[in-house]
Formats: sequence, structure tokens, C-alpha cells
Amino acid sequence: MRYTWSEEQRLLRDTVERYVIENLGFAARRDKPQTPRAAWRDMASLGLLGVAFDERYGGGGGSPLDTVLVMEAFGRGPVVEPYVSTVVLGGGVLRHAGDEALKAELIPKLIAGDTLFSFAYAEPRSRFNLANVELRAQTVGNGYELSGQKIVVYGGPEADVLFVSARTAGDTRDRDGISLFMVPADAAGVSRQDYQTMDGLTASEIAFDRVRVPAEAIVGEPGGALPTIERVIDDAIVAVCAEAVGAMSALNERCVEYCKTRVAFGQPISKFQVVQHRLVDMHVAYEQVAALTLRAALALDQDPVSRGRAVAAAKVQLGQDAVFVGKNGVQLHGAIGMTEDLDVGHFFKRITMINSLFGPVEHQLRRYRELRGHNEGAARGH
Amino acid sequence: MRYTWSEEQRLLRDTVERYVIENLGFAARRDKPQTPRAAWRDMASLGLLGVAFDERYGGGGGSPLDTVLVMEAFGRGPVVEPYVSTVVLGGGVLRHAGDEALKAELIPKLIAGDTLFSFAYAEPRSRFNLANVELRAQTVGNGYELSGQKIVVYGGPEADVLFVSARTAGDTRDRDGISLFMVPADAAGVSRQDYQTMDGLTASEIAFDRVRVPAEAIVGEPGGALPTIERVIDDAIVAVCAEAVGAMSALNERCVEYCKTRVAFGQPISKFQVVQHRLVDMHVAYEQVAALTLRAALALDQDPVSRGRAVAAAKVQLGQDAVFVGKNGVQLHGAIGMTEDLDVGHFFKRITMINSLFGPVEHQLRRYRELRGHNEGAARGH
Amino acid sequence: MDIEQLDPTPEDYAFRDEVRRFYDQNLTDEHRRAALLTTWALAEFEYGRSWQKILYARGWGAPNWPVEYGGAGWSPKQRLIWEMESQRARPPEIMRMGKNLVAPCIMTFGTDEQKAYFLPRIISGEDWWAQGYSEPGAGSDLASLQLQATSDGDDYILNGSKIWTTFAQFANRIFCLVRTAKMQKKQEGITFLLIDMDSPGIELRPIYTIAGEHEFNQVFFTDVRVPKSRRLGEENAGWSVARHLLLYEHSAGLLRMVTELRWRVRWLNELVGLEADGYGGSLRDDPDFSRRLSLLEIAVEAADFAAAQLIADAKPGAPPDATGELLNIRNRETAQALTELGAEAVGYYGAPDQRGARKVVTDVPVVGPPHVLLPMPFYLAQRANTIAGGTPEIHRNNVAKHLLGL
Amino acid sequence: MDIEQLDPTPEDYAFRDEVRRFYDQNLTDEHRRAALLTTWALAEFEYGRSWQKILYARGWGAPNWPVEYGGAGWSPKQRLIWEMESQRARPPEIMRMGKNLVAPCIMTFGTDEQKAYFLPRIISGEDWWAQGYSEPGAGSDLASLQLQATSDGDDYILNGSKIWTTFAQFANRIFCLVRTAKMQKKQEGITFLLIDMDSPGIELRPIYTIAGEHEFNQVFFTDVRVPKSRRLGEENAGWSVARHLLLYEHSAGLLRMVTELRWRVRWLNELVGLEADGYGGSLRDDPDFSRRLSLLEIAVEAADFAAAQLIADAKPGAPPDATGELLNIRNRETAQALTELGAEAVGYYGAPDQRGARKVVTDVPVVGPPHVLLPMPFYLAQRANTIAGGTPEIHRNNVAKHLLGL
Repeated sequence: MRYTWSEEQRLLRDTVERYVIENLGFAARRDKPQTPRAAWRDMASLGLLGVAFDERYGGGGGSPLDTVLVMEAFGRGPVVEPYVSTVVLGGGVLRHAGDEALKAELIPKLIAGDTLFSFAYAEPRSRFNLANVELRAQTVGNGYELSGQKIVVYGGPEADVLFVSARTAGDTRDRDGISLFMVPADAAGVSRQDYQTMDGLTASEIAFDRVRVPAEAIVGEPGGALPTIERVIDDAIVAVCAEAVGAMSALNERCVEYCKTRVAFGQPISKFQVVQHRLVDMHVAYEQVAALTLRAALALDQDPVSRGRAVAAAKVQLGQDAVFVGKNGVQLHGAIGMTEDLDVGHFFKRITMINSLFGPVEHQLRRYRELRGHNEGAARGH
Repeated sequence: MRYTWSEEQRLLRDTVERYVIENLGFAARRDKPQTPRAAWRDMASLGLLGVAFDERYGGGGGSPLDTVLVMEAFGRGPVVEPYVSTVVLGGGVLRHAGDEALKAELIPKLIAGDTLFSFAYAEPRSRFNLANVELRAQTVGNGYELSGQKIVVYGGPEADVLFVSARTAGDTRDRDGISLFMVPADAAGVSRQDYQTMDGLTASEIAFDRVRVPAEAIVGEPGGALPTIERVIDDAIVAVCAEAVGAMSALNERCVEYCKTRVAFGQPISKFQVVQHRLVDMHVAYEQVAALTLRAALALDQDPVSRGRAVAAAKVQLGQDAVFVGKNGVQLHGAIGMTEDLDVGHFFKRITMINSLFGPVEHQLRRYRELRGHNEGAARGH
Repeated sequence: MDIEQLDPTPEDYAFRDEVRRFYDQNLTDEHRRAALLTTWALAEFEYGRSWQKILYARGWGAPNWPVEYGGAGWSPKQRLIWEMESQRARPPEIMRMGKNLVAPCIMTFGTDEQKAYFLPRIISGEDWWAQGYSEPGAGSDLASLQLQATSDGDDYILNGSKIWTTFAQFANRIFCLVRTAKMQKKQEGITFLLIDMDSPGIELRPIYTIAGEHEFNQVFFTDVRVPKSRRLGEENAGWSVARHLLLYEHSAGLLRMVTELRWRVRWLNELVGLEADGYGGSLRDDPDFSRRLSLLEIAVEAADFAAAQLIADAKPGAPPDATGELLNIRNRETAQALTELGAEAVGYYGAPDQRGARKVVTDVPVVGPPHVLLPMPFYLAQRANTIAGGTPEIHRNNVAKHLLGL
Repeated sequence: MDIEQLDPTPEDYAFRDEVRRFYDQNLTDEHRRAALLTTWALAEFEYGRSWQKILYARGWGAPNWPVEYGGAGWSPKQRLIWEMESQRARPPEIMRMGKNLVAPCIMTFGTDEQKAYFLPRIISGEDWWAQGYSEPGAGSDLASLQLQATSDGDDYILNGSKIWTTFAQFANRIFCLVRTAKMQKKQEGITFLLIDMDSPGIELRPIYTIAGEHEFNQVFFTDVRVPKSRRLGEENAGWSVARHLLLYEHSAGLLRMVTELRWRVRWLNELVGLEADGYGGSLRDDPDFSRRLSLLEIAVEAADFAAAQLIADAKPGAPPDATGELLNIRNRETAQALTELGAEAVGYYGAPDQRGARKVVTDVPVVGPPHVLLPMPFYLAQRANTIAGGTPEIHRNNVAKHLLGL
């Protein structure tokens, strides 16, 4: 049946998980730090950067389930490498919008770890509405000139190449008139403010001041990029849902173990009924998000409405159940869970950020509802 | 300070409570049944029907707090007499819309228990929108002819006189054009389908088939009754909130007592931490509804926006916290709580019905929000 | 979940069509109405019974039983398809205490005589069983039960009472846990008996629920003689029979629960289309209502997919672990929340007590439009969903112990 | 609650105006900014200290203390008015361990010398106290504490460590519960000591929170000498001092919590006006957001009214019962929910780690508009609201025992 794992996939998961814990996870980063580039090349040599891509570009085959497996293992790290920004988002733009020549040129470089990508789509006033694009691309001679601002571009500091959503026609929130541009990170007129995020990743504010690009810098259909963007973001939502599933499973393990050893009032706190029930509820919560994430992954290649509803459902559940596990992971550990010394707080923060990424519960719930009525009226989109 | 009880009021509450438990509550109804009329006359002779009315009509003075006290005691019964329909709703129409002559004539009869009233406002398509009135009153000669239908008229079977909201002008959901009519229950063209409600009260479906009434049957301002109706309903919301507070306190007591005596797995279930915490949460829940109910009662005489927000807030909290106590009252008692043999189930059902009455959480929450923006735009009303 | 997710073969589609045809041709309007009016565990008795007879005639009286006892020999995939179609058709819920609860125990622990006597009568719909577990002093803590069975030659003599016995007024058999000995560990000393309801000395007291229905009973036993040949398993070993039953019930219960959840979502979606929102539209247009309904729909999608995964991942022959019990903790909450939303949907019409009108055949008119009949009693009755079959508190205790090792 | 609900007299209005004027004239922009940037218990130290000095100069250094020690001698009504105005003005939260926690204990249990020495230094803002309660192995179960105090002539010699000591890096004093004897009942054998932070043998290890702040410390004691004259109360009777402190904290904590809740509602209402909803409006227009905010506003109205009632109904002089503790269970949840909504409000801008920019005086630019600086760290730090000062689990245990008698 289609809704369970193959033996091969389980094997992949175990391999990645072992690798992550030994090399990229919380303890590994503390005990044997390595440069980000070195970690990245390791991941490349293990083939992790390629699981989502077609074999003809040197990829692993491209089942959405493989990305889920990798991201779950990353979630258990937690891993802070720019995998989602480079592979899922950047690579997603290539996969879904790139023409054959572009794919053949860039995907192998991505898989080899030589070129890092990022996708700049959010803007100061867009919130989670992907159609809300103010950054303008104006035709100038044979090319375009980009002006505007993108915010919280994950993986921005590491990226060699930026994909940028820009408006080539229409008004700020029109669904039509949006195009995708490929911009070298060091192009003239691109200026970045780089920073770390609360959960240990990197991101940038990127300003585009009359950045000149040739006509070929457009990836995909000029003016018709929104459906592609929505598809790419849906891929990424599933990826971060899977990451959250990994973080939940790690948190649940930590909590069971901690509660069995932490003594208060003369007994391990795991003997208190309220603690036991909380732990049970955390496991119940895990099952919900895990189920809907897998379901969403399997729906990624379906029509946009089915895909959108399945993805939104997973994200909605994450916003309730993963957040529940995150909070209680901290709560059950008490003060030590509130510190930077333990991975528990990092899992919690990562889940918190994932909940917000691409829109939290109410946003995705509205999308879920609007897609239901899709045939009766126009959907509001993301 | 204005937000606490006087000694006198506490005394009234104790008196009413004792009377209720001995004569009108669950056990009293089972063990020494009496006719509804007899119970009603008893209540009249105790002065309970008059607490809300001015002293010049023989009432108790009319502090909203007195009604709260009486209703709390009734909630602890639970009492099934048509007090809300006759005294709070019917009496409310008289108080807020009646002219001096009408008040002087009818309030004493109400207080004496000689005349019972009821207020028919809900319609098949109105849901909780008080402005949604389809029942038509057409001028015919010197009077009016009423045609239409009212649903779930509490106290309908006992009522001697019906107050009826009817449209004298405008379209179905216009705020203007609604009038209040006084109609004898036995008027020609009035037909009733009487029934019991799930929580042991009585109600009627009432059809009006060209019911002729004289022009003087209009109570209050012709075509301008909606503000009065909203005020009367707000009075009633506070009354049923207080009733729910009484029911919650009774349920909490029953549960503490039951859990202390019910033994499972070798100890009283009150020794299980999960049960203890549930009981604590039920007490927390009680405090919230009790506080907001009192606050709403004190706001009844304020401007409609302050009043409406305070009343809506109490009802919103009731819909969360009283319902929580109701459900857990049943849950903690287990199967016996699911039976007609115990008052626990009756408290639960009464709370369930009160939650729905005049609109549950989401309806009142919307009202709360819309009244906030009252100065910026028109409120949607109830 | 739908059939597309099963990688269906042409044979699977054919099977689906066959099941669907069967339902279309055999499920009468009365059966459908009986199903619709079911507030708690079971449909009105007559309709449940006649439906079982129709199933039996088709050879599907107990499809999940082993083939030797009359099972249909279906694959897991066919089982899922059957559940999907059953959910779509919504037949009246039959008394499952015989078919789903006691029968698997008889198969495992019964003598050849017991198997030969009871199983055919269960599958054919001739026998109807009640479950005699709870007692006034033994609910969640079942092992505290006190109903006394004294040995007297070839018989036991029973004294005491059982309570919360659903539909005992219709049953002709009852299986009971009784106390045959007082031991240090109270789980020991319990025996499992198969009893005829017409045995002299059995009396019923009806118990009415808050939804106004005669669903429960207290069953009194006064010097009731039960032949020892009606004992299932060894004397004083009834607890292990009961545990077997429970395990079976949890695992079968998961799929049934998911089927039920999906139906409730559909039902609620219809309901909101029938209710006015008071502002000129239907309740379907109400953003808050649709928001809450969507949240529950998503919970049901999760329940559905998790259950299907569990079934797909199950090692053949291995006993089910507590994961089904774990999943059903949330599922029961979702089930209750759906009925709560239903009760809220009907607004003022939740109030009338319509027990007279809530029968398959009745002269009592409905107060209000027909769709308001079910929701409120459904909600009230469904409070039992977190009481009967173990409270969430007990289930959480179990899962903490058996799955998390706490 | 507002002043109108207090049946105010002209004198009450005058007092209100006096307080309001005081705030308007004395609270600097830096104080306000320090208050705004407070994520957990306390504002940036310098600003808390300077504000205390201003309060002291006005005679309001500790208004609720008895007049003999410098209190303002206010009526309950004046206290409420003070809270209302404080909520409106939002001064930086000062280190309350001295003024609110240890001071009431010194008043009750201290010697005349201790009172004369410590109390004036607390009210003037000269002394700053840390609280040495928790240990690595003793959190919720405080009585398990192990920090060893061995008697040596006129001194105790301390060895061990305290942890989660908020702002110990700024304090010049610390009060500690230490173990002076091993008894059957572990609450016995605990002693309450008043210790100078500059005593030889005290070392600090900073602990950074998930919000990125140096708020907590572990305080190590190696052969630290504390004179016995610095013992508060009898030897081995420190537990009763600690209980006195806790009781006082719960009752004072309720009013402070409600003040804080009201401020958070106002803050959030401003925040939603500053955020775009992505569809051309502000987040204030978002129906789901406004729905959730309204629910929390209502919860705060309840908290406010219930607290005011509790204060109005309190018998003068009687010790507070557990009702304040009970009310604060919900209040803490509400407080956290408000910060959660705040963190959600800033959307993508919750992500940047802005600890450098989150200072009263700093050169680090904010990533994004200024209003995004606080919400996410506020949310993260406020998880401690259900850990520090007792978890909800412990509070529920207490209320069950002391209020419900379970």
C-alpha cells in the first residue's frame, strides 16, 4: 500500500539519522565543530543533497518520501544547515520551473554541494500571501532591472545564487504578473544584512537596488510564476513538517528518559499520573502530525487543490500538536529546558519557527477551507 | 466597592437556596412532587417573583444583583419553573418597554404569581439574530393582524400573556420596523405545540394565524423595539449565566464529594493526581464565569455598548468554562453521571441548554468584537 | 482515505462495486433511518437484528471471522474497502457484543461443544448477547467485581448484580465475569460465564440515560443456576479471557471508530447546509463554524491515515500493541467534538425533548424540521464515548504503562 | 477594571491624578524602553535600580510595607489605583526579591538588628537581593535541597550550589535555604540565611536562556563563611520562613499578574495595528486573529474582576488562602497565550536572533521594524511563567490539598 515505508526507505532513514547524530546534531556541533562548508560537502558526498532529484541529473530518484525521511532525521539533530533553503526551495524552483538546459547545468552542481541556492519570496508587507509581491522587475533594454526588498531569506548568507520572485506586471496582490528571476548573490545592487535566527540557522534581509539581469534570468513562465511558487512552497512545507516530526520524536524520547530519571518528592517524576498522561498526549500528538505529513508528501504530485488541502492540513496539525509537544518538552524538563545548554530548548525553538514558516494554523486553515470551495469560487491561494 | 456582595444579599441567597433545595430542586421534585402552580405561588409568597421590580409595584427594589442571587440559587436546584421566561423576559418587556399604566396593572399580578408571561422572539430562520423577524403585523382597521411563527418559546405552555416581536415595517433583517405586541395566550388564531425540553423545562412552538389585536397591544415604541429587545435579552443572559454559576458550584461540590467516596484501584479516586487536577480546573473555571457574570450584572444599566460587551464576555466564558464543568461533572461520575437518576446529568443538560440559549460562544464573541468597533461602524447587533 | 490510496487493482474495484451493489439493494429506508437515529452504541434493536440476518444470508455475517466459522476470508485491502463502503452506506449498528466480543473469545477459549453451539447462532442473528462486566462498585477498576458464583455440583449459583448492560432487555444471552474465589490478587478468582437470559432468578431494572433512552440496565442475579458447561476457559481464569476480548476490541475498535468519524464529518457537512445562519445564508457560510468543522475534518484525516498505516504495518499474526488504544484517545475526543458541533448547529432546536419522535416508526411529530431530531441527543449520549469501554484516564494509564514503559 | 468601578470619591480621583503626574514626570524614555524590552521577570538592571531610587525619593519605595518601615499607608482602594496607574505607565520591573520577598520575612522573623540593617537598604535601592532556593537536584521539590551549612563557632560554612538564581550577577546579597541537619522529615533541618554576595568562596556560572539572555546563574559555594547573626529565624526552622515568603508572594503576585495581563492586552492591540495582514490591511482586520485576541481579552477581564473581588472580600489581617494561587493557574496560561499570539503576530520577523539590538542603549540595528524586537523572545522567555515560582502541576497539587481538601 502507498501509505507506509519500504524497507529500503527505512534503511535510508537509519543511515541519515546515524550520520546526523554523529556529525550535525546538537551535541556534535558543540563537541566537534566543523565549518559549514565542510558539513555541506559531507552531506553531498553522502548523496543527501540529491534525494529529491531525477536520476538523470545524478539525483536519487525524487520520491517525495525520501525528502521526508531525510528531513525527519534532520529534525532529530536538530540540523542547522541550509538544506531547506538550498535543496528544497532553491532546488524546487529548478525542478518545477527550470528548463532542461538549466536543470542539466545547475542540479548537478547543487547535488555536488558546489553551488548553494536560496529563494527570496517574503516581503515586508506580504506576510504569508505568496501573491503579494511588490518587488518590481522592469524591462530595461534586453533585460530587467529589479528593485525592492525581500525579508528573512533563509540560507541567504551562504547562497551563491538567489531565486527571486518579482512583479513584471499587475498590481501588488494580483495572482498574475509574477516572475521568478535567477540572480547571482554578488550581483551589483544586491545588498544583504545577514544574521542568525533564534533556532541557529542563518538568514538575510536582501535589498535589490536597480539590479540588472539579462532576459534569460527569468526561470519558468514570465508573469505566470505563482503556481510554481505555490508548488515549491508546498514542497517546503512538507519538508519542515517532516523536520518537526523528527524534532517531536526526539523530544518525546528525551522527555520519557528525563522523567524516568528526574526524582522529585521521593520518586521519578514519571510516576506522577499527570506526567504520565502528558507524555501519552505528546505521543498522541506525534502520531497525528506524522500521519498527516506522510499523507501530504504523497499528495504533492496531485492536482493543486488536493495537494493544497493535504499540505495545509498537515501544517494546521503541526501548529497544534507539534507546538504542544515543543512546549511540554520544555515544561517537563523545567528550568533546564529553558536554557541553551540542552537540545530540548533548541527543538522547541525550531518547532516554534517551523510553526510560523509559510503561515501558522489560522492561515493554513483558511487556505484549507478556501480550497474546499475551489470549484465554487476563486481560492485566495496561500 | 461595587463588585462584591452585601451582607443582606448573602442572606437573601442563603434563604433562597435553602428554599430551593427543600422545595424545588432535583430531590424535592422527585420525593414530594407538587403542581407547578403551587410551586409558583410559593415562590410568589416568598417575594422571589418581585426582586427585579421597583418597590412602587410591590417589587424588591430591582438591583440586577438580586436577580443574580436568585438565579444562582435556582441553578443549584436545578429549578425548572418558568422564572426566566415569566419574570426576566416577560417582566423585562414590561419593565423596559411598558408605559406607566401597563406596569402598574401587570407587574403586581406578575409578582403575585397570578399572571404568567412569556416572550416569543425566536423564529425558524432567525437563529440568534434578534433583528431577524419575519412574523408580520399588518394594520387592519384600528388594530393589527399578526401572522407567522415563533419557536422554542420557553414557558409557553404556562403563559397567560405572550409578548411577541413582530415586523410592522421593513425587510426581514432590518433593525428598524420591529414592534412588541402583547397577545393573550388564548387569542383566536394562536395555536401552540407544547413540549418538554431536554432539561425538564417547558416550551412551545407558536403559530400566529391572522391574530387580531387592538392598537394598544403594542408595547413600547412602534417599529423601534429592537433596542428594548436587546436589553431584555441581555438581562436574561445575565440571569442564565447566574443560573449556570449555581449549577457549576453544585456540580463542583457533587464531584469533590463523589471522588472522595468512590473507590477504585484500592483508593478513593480523589487520590489520583489527574482527578485532583481536573477538580482544581473545574474550580478555576467556576471562578471565571462567576466573576464575569457579576461584572455583566453590574453593567446592565450602562450604555448599550458597555453592557453588550460585558454580557457577551460572560456568555463567551460560560460557553467555555461552564461547559467544561458540565462535561467533567458527568465524566468524573462515570456511567452514573449519564443517567436520569442523578442530578449531575441534569446540571449538565441545563448548562448545555444555557450555552446555546441566546447564542453560544462564537455568536457572542462576534458580538463582543463588533461592539468594540462600534464607534467605527455599525454593530451587527446580537 | 479512499480506494485510490490502496493502489487498487481491477479486482479491487470489482469488489468495491459488489459491496456497493449489495448495500444499494438490501439496505431499506427503515435500516437507514435506524442508523441515522442511533445516538450511542446501537441502533434500534429490530433493525440491527434484521440487518444481521441479511448480512448472514449474503455470507457476510461476520466477514472477519476465520473462514471455518463463516468468515469471508477477505484480504486487509478488502477489509478496508468494506469499511469504506459501510461508511458510505451507513447500515444500522448491530449488537456487536456477540459477533465482535464474545465470539473471538469462544473461538480461542471455548470447548468444541461451545463453539458448535454458540458461533452459528451468533452469526445467523439468532442469538443476541449482552455484556455483564461492570458492577455498581466496579467500573474502571473492573477487577473489583463482586458478583458471587458459588459452586454447587455441576452448577454455579450466582448472586449479585451487573450494571450498565446495554440493551440487555433485548438479549437472550449474557456473558459475565463473576467471582468464584477470593484471592490475594483480585484479578485471580474471576471466572467467565455464558448465561441464558431466561434463567430463573434474573431480573432487569431499566436505567434511562440523560438522552432519555432506555439503553442501560441493571441485571440482578438471585440464586441463578448456570451449568459449569457454560464456563468459558478455566475456573478463576476469567481475567485472561477478558483481556483477550479487550485486545481484540481495541484493534477492531480503531477501524470502526475511523469509519464512524468519517461519517460524522459528512453528516455535519450536510447539517450545516440545512441550518440558517440568521443573516440570510446557511450555517455553512458562518466562518467560525466552518473553521471549527475544518479543524475536526483535519483531525479525522489524521485518524484515518494513522489507522490505515497501523493496519498496513501490522505484522501478520502478531498481537496488536497499544498503538490502537493510543490513537483512539484522540479519536474519541474528536468524535465527541463532532457531536458537540452538531448540537450547536441546531440552535434553539436542541432544546425540545423528542424521544417520542426519535423512533424508526412513530406517530409523534418532530418539533422543528426533521434534521434537528438527532444532534442534541447524539451529543448527550456520546458523552459515554469517554466513559464506556474505559475512560481516557484509564486508557492513558494503560498506554503509559504498556507503550511508554512508565 | 477601572477607577469607576471603585465608587471613587473626589479624594480618589485626586490620588489617581497625583500618581499619574508622578509617572509622567519621572519615568524617562529609557525607563519606558527598559520596561518594554523586559522578556521575563526583570528589566535591564540599571533601569530597575534607578527607578527604585526615584520611587524611594518620592516616599513610595515600598508603599505596601508597614508605615514604620517606610510604607505609604495606603488603603486597599489606593493600592488598586496605584496598580491601575502603574499598569498604564509601565515602569521597568525592579528586582522584587528584596522588596517583595525577603523583606516581609525579615519583618516577621528578623532580629531588631537585622531589620534596622537590611530594610532601609532594600527600600532605598542600595541593596539588591537574589533568591537562592533551587538546586540542581531540588526544583519543584524544594525540600530536597542539599546545600550544606556546617556550624563552626559563630559561623556556618557553606558548600554546594544554587541554580536558576535570576540576576545574581547584579545582586550584592542573596538569601538562601541551606541544610543544617539531616532529619526524618526533610523540611526540617533547613535554615534561612542572609548572605553577602562578595563573601569569599562564592562563584557564578552564567546560564543563557533559550531567548538568548543571561538571566540565570548557578551560584557555587566553596567553604563560604556566613556569620550566624545572618540567620533569619531559628536554626532548622527555615522552612517556615520560606512558607511565609511564598504565601506573601502568591497574594501580592495575583495583583501584579493582573496588572501585567492588562498591559499585555494593550500591547497586543497595538501590535496588530502595526502588522500587515498580507491582503492590504492590518492584522487587526484578520478575523481569526481578532477572535483569539478577544478570547484572551475576556479571560483578562475575568482575571481582573476576580482579583478585585478577592481583595475586596479579604478579611483584614487574615492570612490569604489558596484562592490567589488558584486564580493564577489560569492567569499564567493567559499570560503565556498572549505572548504566543504576539510571537505569531510578527510573522517571519519572529525568526531573527536580535539579542544585540534588544538593549536599552545599543548600536545594533533592528532587523525589520522596531515593533518586531520583543514578541518572539518575550514568548520564549515566558515559557518560564509555568516553571519558575512553581509549575502549574505543583500549584494544582497545592490547591487540591489546601483548598479542596483532597
